[in-house]
Amino acid sequence: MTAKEIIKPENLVYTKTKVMTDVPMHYCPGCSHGVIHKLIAEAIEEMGIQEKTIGVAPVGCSVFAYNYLDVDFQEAAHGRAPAVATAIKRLQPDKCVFTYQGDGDLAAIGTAETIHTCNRGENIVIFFINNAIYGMTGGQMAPTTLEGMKTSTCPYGRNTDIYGFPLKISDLLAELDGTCYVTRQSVHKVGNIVKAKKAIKKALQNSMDGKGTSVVEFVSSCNSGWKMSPHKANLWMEENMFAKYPLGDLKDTEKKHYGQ
Amino acid sequence: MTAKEIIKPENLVYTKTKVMTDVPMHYCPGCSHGVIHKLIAEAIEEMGIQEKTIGVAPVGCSVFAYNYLDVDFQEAAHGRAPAVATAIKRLQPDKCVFTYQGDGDLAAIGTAETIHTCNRGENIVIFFINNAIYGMTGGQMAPTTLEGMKTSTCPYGRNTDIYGFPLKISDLLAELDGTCYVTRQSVHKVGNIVKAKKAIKKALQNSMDGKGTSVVEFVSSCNSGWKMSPHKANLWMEENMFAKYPLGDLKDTEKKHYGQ
Amino acid sequence: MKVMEEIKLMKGNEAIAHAAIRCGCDGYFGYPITPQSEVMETLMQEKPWETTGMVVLQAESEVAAINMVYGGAGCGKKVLTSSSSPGVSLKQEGISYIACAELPCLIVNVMRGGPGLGTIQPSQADYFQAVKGGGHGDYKLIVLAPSSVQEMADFTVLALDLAFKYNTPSMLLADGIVGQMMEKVVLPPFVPRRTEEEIRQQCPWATTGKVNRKSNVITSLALQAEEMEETNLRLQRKYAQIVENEVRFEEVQCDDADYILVAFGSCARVGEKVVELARNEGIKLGLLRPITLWPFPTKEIQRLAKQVKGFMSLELSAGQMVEDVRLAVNGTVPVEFYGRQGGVVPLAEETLAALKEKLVK
Amino acid sequence: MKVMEEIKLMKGNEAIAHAAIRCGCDGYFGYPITPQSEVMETLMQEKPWETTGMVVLQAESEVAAINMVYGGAGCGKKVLTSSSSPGVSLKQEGISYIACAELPCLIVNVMRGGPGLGTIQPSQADYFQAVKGGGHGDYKLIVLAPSSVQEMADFTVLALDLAFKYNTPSMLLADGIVGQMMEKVVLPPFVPRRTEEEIRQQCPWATTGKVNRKSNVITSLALQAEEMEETNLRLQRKYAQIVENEVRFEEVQCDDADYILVAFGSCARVGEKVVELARNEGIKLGLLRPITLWPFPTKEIQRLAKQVKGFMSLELSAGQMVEDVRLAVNGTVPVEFYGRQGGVVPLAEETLAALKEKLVK
Amino acid sequence: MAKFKGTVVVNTDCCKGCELCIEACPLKILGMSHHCNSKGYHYVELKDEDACIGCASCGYVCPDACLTIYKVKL
Amino acid sequence: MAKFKGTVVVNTDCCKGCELCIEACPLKILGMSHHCNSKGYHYVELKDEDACIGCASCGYVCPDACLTIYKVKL
Amino acid sequence: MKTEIIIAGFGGQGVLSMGRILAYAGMLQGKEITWMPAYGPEQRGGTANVTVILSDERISSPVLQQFDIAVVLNQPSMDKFEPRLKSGGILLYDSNGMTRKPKRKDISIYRIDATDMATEMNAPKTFNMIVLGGLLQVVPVVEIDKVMLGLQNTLPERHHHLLPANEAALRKGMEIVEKEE
Amino acid sequence: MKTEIIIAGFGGQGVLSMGRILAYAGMLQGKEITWMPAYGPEQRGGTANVTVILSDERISSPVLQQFDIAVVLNQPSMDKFEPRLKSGGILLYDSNGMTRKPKRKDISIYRIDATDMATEMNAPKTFNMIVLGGLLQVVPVVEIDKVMLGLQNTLPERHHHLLPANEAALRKGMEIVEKEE
Ligand SMILES: Cc1ncc(C[n+]2csc(CCOP(=O)(O)OP(=O)(O)O)c2C)c(N)n1
Ligand SMILES: Cc1ncc(C[n+]2csc(CCOP(=O)(O)OP(=O)(O)O)c2C)c(N)n1
Ligand code: SF4
Ligand code: SF4
Ligand code: SF4
Ligand code: SF4
Ligand code: SF4
Ligand code: SF4
Ligand SMILES: [Mg+2]
Ligand SMILES: [Mg+2]
Repeated sequence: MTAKEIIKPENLVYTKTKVMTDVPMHYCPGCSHGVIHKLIAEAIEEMGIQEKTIGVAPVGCSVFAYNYLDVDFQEAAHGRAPAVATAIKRLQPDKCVFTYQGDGDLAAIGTAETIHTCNRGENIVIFFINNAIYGMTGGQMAPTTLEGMKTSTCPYGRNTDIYGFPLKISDLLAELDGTCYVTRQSVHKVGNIVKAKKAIKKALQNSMDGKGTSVVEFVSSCNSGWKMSPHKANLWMEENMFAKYPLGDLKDTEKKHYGQ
Repeated sequence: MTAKEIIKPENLVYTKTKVMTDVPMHYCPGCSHGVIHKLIAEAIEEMGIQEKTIGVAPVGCSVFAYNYLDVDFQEAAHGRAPAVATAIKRLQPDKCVFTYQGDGDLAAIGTAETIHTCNRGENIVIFFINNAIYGMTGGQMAPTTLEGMKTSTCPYGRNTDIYGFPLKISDLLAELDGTCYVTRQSVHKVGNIVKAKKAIKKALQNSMDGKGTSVVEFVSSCNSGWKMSPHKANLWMEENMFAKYPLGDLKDTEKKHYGQ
Repeated sequence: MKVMEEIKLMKGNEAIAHAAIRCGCDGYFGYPITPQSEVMETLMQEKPWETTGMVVLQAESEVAAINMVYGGAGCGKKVLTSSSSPGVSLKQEGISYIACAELPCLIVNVMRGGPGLGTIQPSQADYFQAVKGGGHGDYKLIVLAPSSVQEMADFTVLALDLAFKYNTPSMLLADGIVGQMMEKVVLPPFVPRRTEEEIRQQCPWATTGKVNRKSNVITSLALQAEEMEETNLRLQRKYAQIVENEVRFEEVQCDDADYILVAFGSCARVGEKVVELARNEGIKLGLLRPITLWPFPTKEIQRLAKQVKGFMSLELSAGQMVEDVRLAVNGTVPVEFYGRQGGVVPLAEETLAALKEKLVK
Repeated sequence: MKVMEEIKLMKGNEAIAHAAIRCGCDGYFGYPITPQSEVMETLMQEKPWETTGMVVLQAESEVAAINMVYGGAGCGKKVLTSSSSPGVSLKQEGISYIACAELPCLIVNVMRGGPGLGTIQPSQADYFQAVKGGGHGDYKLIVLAPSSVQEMADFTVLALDLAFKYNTPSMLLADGIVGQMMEKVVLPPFVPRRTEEEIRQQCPWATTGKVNRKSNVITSLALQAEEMEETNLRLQRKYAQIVENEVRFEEVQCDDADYILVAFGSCARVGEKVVELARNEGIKLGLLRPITLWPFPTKEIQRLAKQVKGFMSLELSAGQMVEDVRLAVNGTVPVEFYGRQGGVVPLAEETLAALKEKLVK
Repeated sequence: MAKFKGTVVVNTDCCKGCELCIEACPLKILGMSHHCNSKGYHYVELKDEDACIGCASCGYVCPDACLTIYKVKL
Repeated sequence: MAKFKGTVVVNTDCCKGCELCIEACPLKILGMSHHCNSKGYHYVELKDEDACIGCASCGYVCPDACLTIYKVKL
Repeated sequence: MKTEIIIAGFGGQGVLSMGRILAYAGMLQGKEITWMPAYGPEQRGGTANVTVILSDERISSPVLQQFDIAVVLNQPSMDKFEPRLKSGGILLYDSNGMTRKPKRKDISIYRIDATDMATEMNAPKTFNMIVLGGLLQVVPVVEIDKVMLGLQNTLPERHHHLLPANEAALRKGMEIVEKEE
Repeated sequence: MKTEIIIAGFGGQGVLSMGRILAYAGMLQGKEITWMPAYGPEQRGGTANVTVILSDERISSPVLQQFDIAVVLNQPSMDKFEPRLKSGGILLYDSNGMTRKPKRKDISIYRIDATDMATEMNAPKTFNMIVLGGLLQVVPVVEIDKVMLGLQNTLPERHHHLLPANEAALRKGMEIVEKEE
């Protein structure tokens, strides 16, 4: 059987979802952002909520998310996406509203907005791309940078005595009464990708159902910032990032007695 | 024995410490701020660290703390005291540096500074006066305002669906790797006052010893904001505030296996 | 009796809140600060979410509040925030974003004495910040300066109308006097909030959900300089139009004036009294009160400059608007300044004395 | 060969970092943002805490960074921060506090195209923010505009010296070109950091611990308006002194000029080329380059205005400094403007064409 | 158990009449004066000079540090 | 166990040659082309047409959504 | 006609609300009015004052240097505002807690022992209404029935049972005010 | 003498560092220099370019409209900078991946197949040194030994073993550059 014979609409098993535009993405080769974009787009398509979804892009590498995800979008100032999303959702409660934020955006400059949005239990989803670095600006230290990890602003490795500790912000968010679902996922392998998509869908559904704030953290790689090949970056991530940021649900209010 | 006979230096058991100035305080009658000021001043005097102590005052009712506590002081912008203190301590590591902050200052506008200062483990002390309200500006809702509690911006009572939940920020701070000591105290009764002073001293000692960040929360009353007499406010606090903000140590790195 | 019922006695800050509810605002986002906390307090007291459906939210900070305004305005909603000087400084990044994304909204600054934490007493020393641009980049706000409680109400409505007319943020630049003072006020009529359908029609650019159209994007970013220059040129064209159409001012006894006092907001109230006092002494003084601080009544000043012997700007500052008066007069007659700072309000008597010393020689 | 060794090739941003270490800075506090992240990166690479003892800290935000600068400066330490346009907008509240508390420090703004998120390309559209006051209240920064990598180094030292001379914050207003460009530079000599004893002497007001003196307080608050007015009057007196003493500018072929181009920073580099081109065509053009944007070389412009037929301000903006040129010229000769926006840099050729069209008729 | 006798000196100028010391006194021997100080506050007085045991409870709780307590062992 | 045959269509214009799909393919049958696309990237190719089982692993992991996978049950 | 009034005392004496009632009554009478408080964190003690202007014409500045009438309810207010009365102006004061009498000779001075009366009437909250009664007895800048109408309009329904006590206080104030010298 | 040079290609081709080496060598030769990159988030692909000016006198604008020399290493750069060469200027390009040849007749055009040569030499990292060699062969704006001295001064010690390979690449570039037409 030749390729030609196989390539028929009825045999299609995987292709780009329509909720993604045809604009080529500006990300570096192998960047996790692309995979996460795809998953969010697929979830939106599968849930049939493209018309009622409004995204909020951060300042960070994913600043142009609106060019790739074909839903209405607002581009927020650095760190303020949760505040922007709060207003969008409060003023249009029937919409499905999410933010998409990097670790610098969400866990450094945007700490106050993140915490208070979660504490108010805004019915939005926060997609949190934790690549342990400031990708956009050329690889500076992020709050989530691992101990000993080298970045352009800790070129000799993060020394916790000087720069403080890797911040597990999702753990803090899980403590807040306003969050209903806090989970940590990754997208470096097929199995993880499948799980991550489930988490995304659940989170979006929570927003529609008014259950409170959902936070989906993606432990991600930034091969450019880490100065590794994409594949090496994935391996390094598995070995080092997962130890500090273990995958799995941190909170799910549907499950009783979680984490007690 | 007449009063005159008793009033002699050698019979003195209690008086204003010299680390407090003679300037009359601007606080409302019965405000907790005054008692806490006294305790900090007494601790500084007893520890003999007046010459090396630098305080950072917030924006809030205690903005004028520097008029009453006779140590060097900086008055920080609203919410930024921890950032100010960070620089003071890093640039003068031999000094004992503390911030004095209200719940609006520390847990609303200053959330990011508070969390990151604690996460960096700056060797400072944060005195956190949690009176569940914005006293200075006339009694608006604070992040720590209790559910159902009335303030000028939730005149029908804090509805958590709209305004979010009382934020137990000290619990979050205790989770951070940079804090060494997080405790919750009150100053409404003699017994509590004695305990509170111990906590203050321990925290100041930690700053000198470079153990990391110490946070001393004072569950306090704001009788003006709460619209009660000072005494009623204390009773209300005992009944309502302590349930949400129970007194005691949340973290003390000297104790092993704390809170696990 | 009908009319009587409509007249109310209230503070300027309260008037803003009532006017916002009545003109169909969709949302308010703010953070307490003296001397304007009554705006949010009144809204919370009125709880419009139970009547008109307006959302009122106390944000965690001024930064959060202005970015909530961005989010709400991006949905085509009628939204506002209010603060006072230090809080407005914190909003500067957000304001720059809003201006660049061309979102309509209202920012209220009830100014207090600065710099720094300063005092809570009235000031006008944020004039430069408001009209020259406290945030980064070339942008302008439509800046209205109310001088009475009535205008606090009226200009809330007007500022929002102008914001939507030009898709641009507007600002009410008030001060502690107009904010805290009570006067009679006739509140604007109730206008229902726009429906989602109406918003989709009036604001086709808004993020209302991608239904039967391309997706809408609210952004102020352009990596390419050329693209960003296009954005800037579009903004500048819009600003030129606003300068053309929207200058507003009030004149008191300017017709026969030999000298003109220029003053806005609460200072203009003092200015009126100065005119009375001066005229009593036979000095032909007039008052020009810019209502729009940007666009500034440059042409009117140029016109008056041909007739008068000099101008004096009266401000609660070290002299800021006086620069715009000078730019307008462009050297043809003397332009002097008198002001008080840090929360002190000049009295009519001392102002007249200054006028005589500096100008009427 | 000695001299050769001292000449280095580096970016303007790197030059700031090296100069800061060498002139004995005690602390740097910043947050990454293009096009100036190399300032902090260079400092981190150099790790001066192991050599001079200088503290370098990446803050959680620009707001935190400027307040760390407040804290450090309040201790009498030599501290600086750097950022670019959106980040500098966020610092406005902090800057206003620092100015009011009269603390010496340096704020670097390597401007990029705005408003909003804008572009990372060079711009000068934060001129108003820097010289008129982006924060609230009446305050001024000493604003220096470097136009070469050498000046990035030199003015870092100078700006800090002036800051300490007047106890006031100063600003380096650079842009993406001077920040990113590499040129030859001779770095300033190493100066040791001041000892605690020296700081106690030179900055008796600093919070160095209450030893044998009254307690020191750094604050910008005064509840009473009268007290706050006193603070303001003190500031204004200081500013008057700075205007008197610290105006700096450079002139290129102004002596016989018929027309003057006014341009600062990287635009002045373009301006130099315009002068060349114009002179080639027989147009007697000179260049006035304000080095201090505040205090502005008003007097020099007034002097030149008596000699020339007109001025043109050349800026990477929609026209901001041109207002200060107009205020100086005060109507005596025409003042025109040419500029590009949003990150686009005007070319010498197009600038000359504009000059000919607008001025040389 | 040793008996003590104490007394309290009130800085009437800085007292704000908050009554917290009155509540804190185990013997309930403090009370408000009918007079006002220059700030318009009624200030506190030791109503029963003889009963005071100098326990300083009043002093501890006073927010304005108005109270000085002396005691002697009887 | 049913056998599948699949194939992969590469959008060579958008491929950035990150090689993640190459790593993800259980059969290791993807590889880099010697050619570059207009952006200067070497792009990916299905090196062994016959071996592909259409499992779509490559598609899932591709960050740039360049891969379309078809498969038939044999 | 324009009347420029300052009312000043301690925070908690009801200074602002007294001014407000006056202004509201003026409004009901069809006058132009401004009510301008010296605002601030009053709840933290200190002094409070409010400038009320009642006029038949448009009012220019709400902030004044000099006043037609000063109602002063504590010593600091007496010290501050006695000198700022216009010649021929009216000073009304409560003697309670005052350490010195007014000094000026070119003004009319009235005393009202409102603190004592309020204690006597066992209605400390009506203190400011007693003072207002005294003021209106001396200068009837607004009509008493407008004051009562104003109270009725502005007091929440649930407090309407307090209206008679307030009226009584007003009347009592009118009775007990005394001209000095 | 002033030489205004643009070097342009894909991010990753070593465009900026090639410019830097050139500038550094110029500096060692006592020239005035500016090195001005089109900066931005280069790491995320796209094109990169840098303007290098070498001059005997003070340099005015570091940002130029027209150039004496253009080194273009991909098609977009060719499209962008060929038109901006001064008449009589020099264009040097690598043919790899180019879809069209330069069109102008009033300039001198040189080709260097540096991509192929780098692959052949099994030293892809020296690509830009090959190009630089070609450039210096065509126009000796700086001396080769200054380039090598520059490399030595700027490369960290631990990379000094790479110096010979770089020199070889430089020399190879000088060999293989070809004038077109
Ligand atoms: C107010 C402000 N500060 C700083 C910046 C510069 N900046 C842009 S993106 C970024 C951080 C990006 O890191 P992260 O959020 O982790 O996203 P990533 O790029 O890693 O996906 C910063 C600091 C900015 N644009 N605005
Ligand atoms: C930037 C800024 N925002 C707001 C304010 C106004 N403000 C002053 S104090 C305060 C809150 C005080 O509450 P809290 O911190 O709880 O202290 P408390 O007065 O209760 O002791 C606010 C919002 C300000 N001064 N600056
Ligand atoms: S810099 Fe990092 S996060 Fe940004 S696009 Fe590249 S790989 Fe992705
Ligand atoms: S308002 Fe509250 S916190 Fe402030 S001084 Fe009064 S009682 Fe204390
Ligand atoms: S010292 Fe003790 S007994 Fe005496 S008055 Fe005070 S509390 Fe009462
Ligand atoms: S506690 Fe202090 S302020 Fe309060 S009544 Fe007693 S002495 Fe006075
Ligand atoms: S579909 Fe599966 S087998 Fe085929 S190339 Fe992709 S990963 Fe390999
Ligand atoms: S994963 Fe996608 S972008 Fe990467 S090499 Fe494969 S097809 Fe190309
Ligand atoms: Mg990141
Ligand atoms: Mg509080």
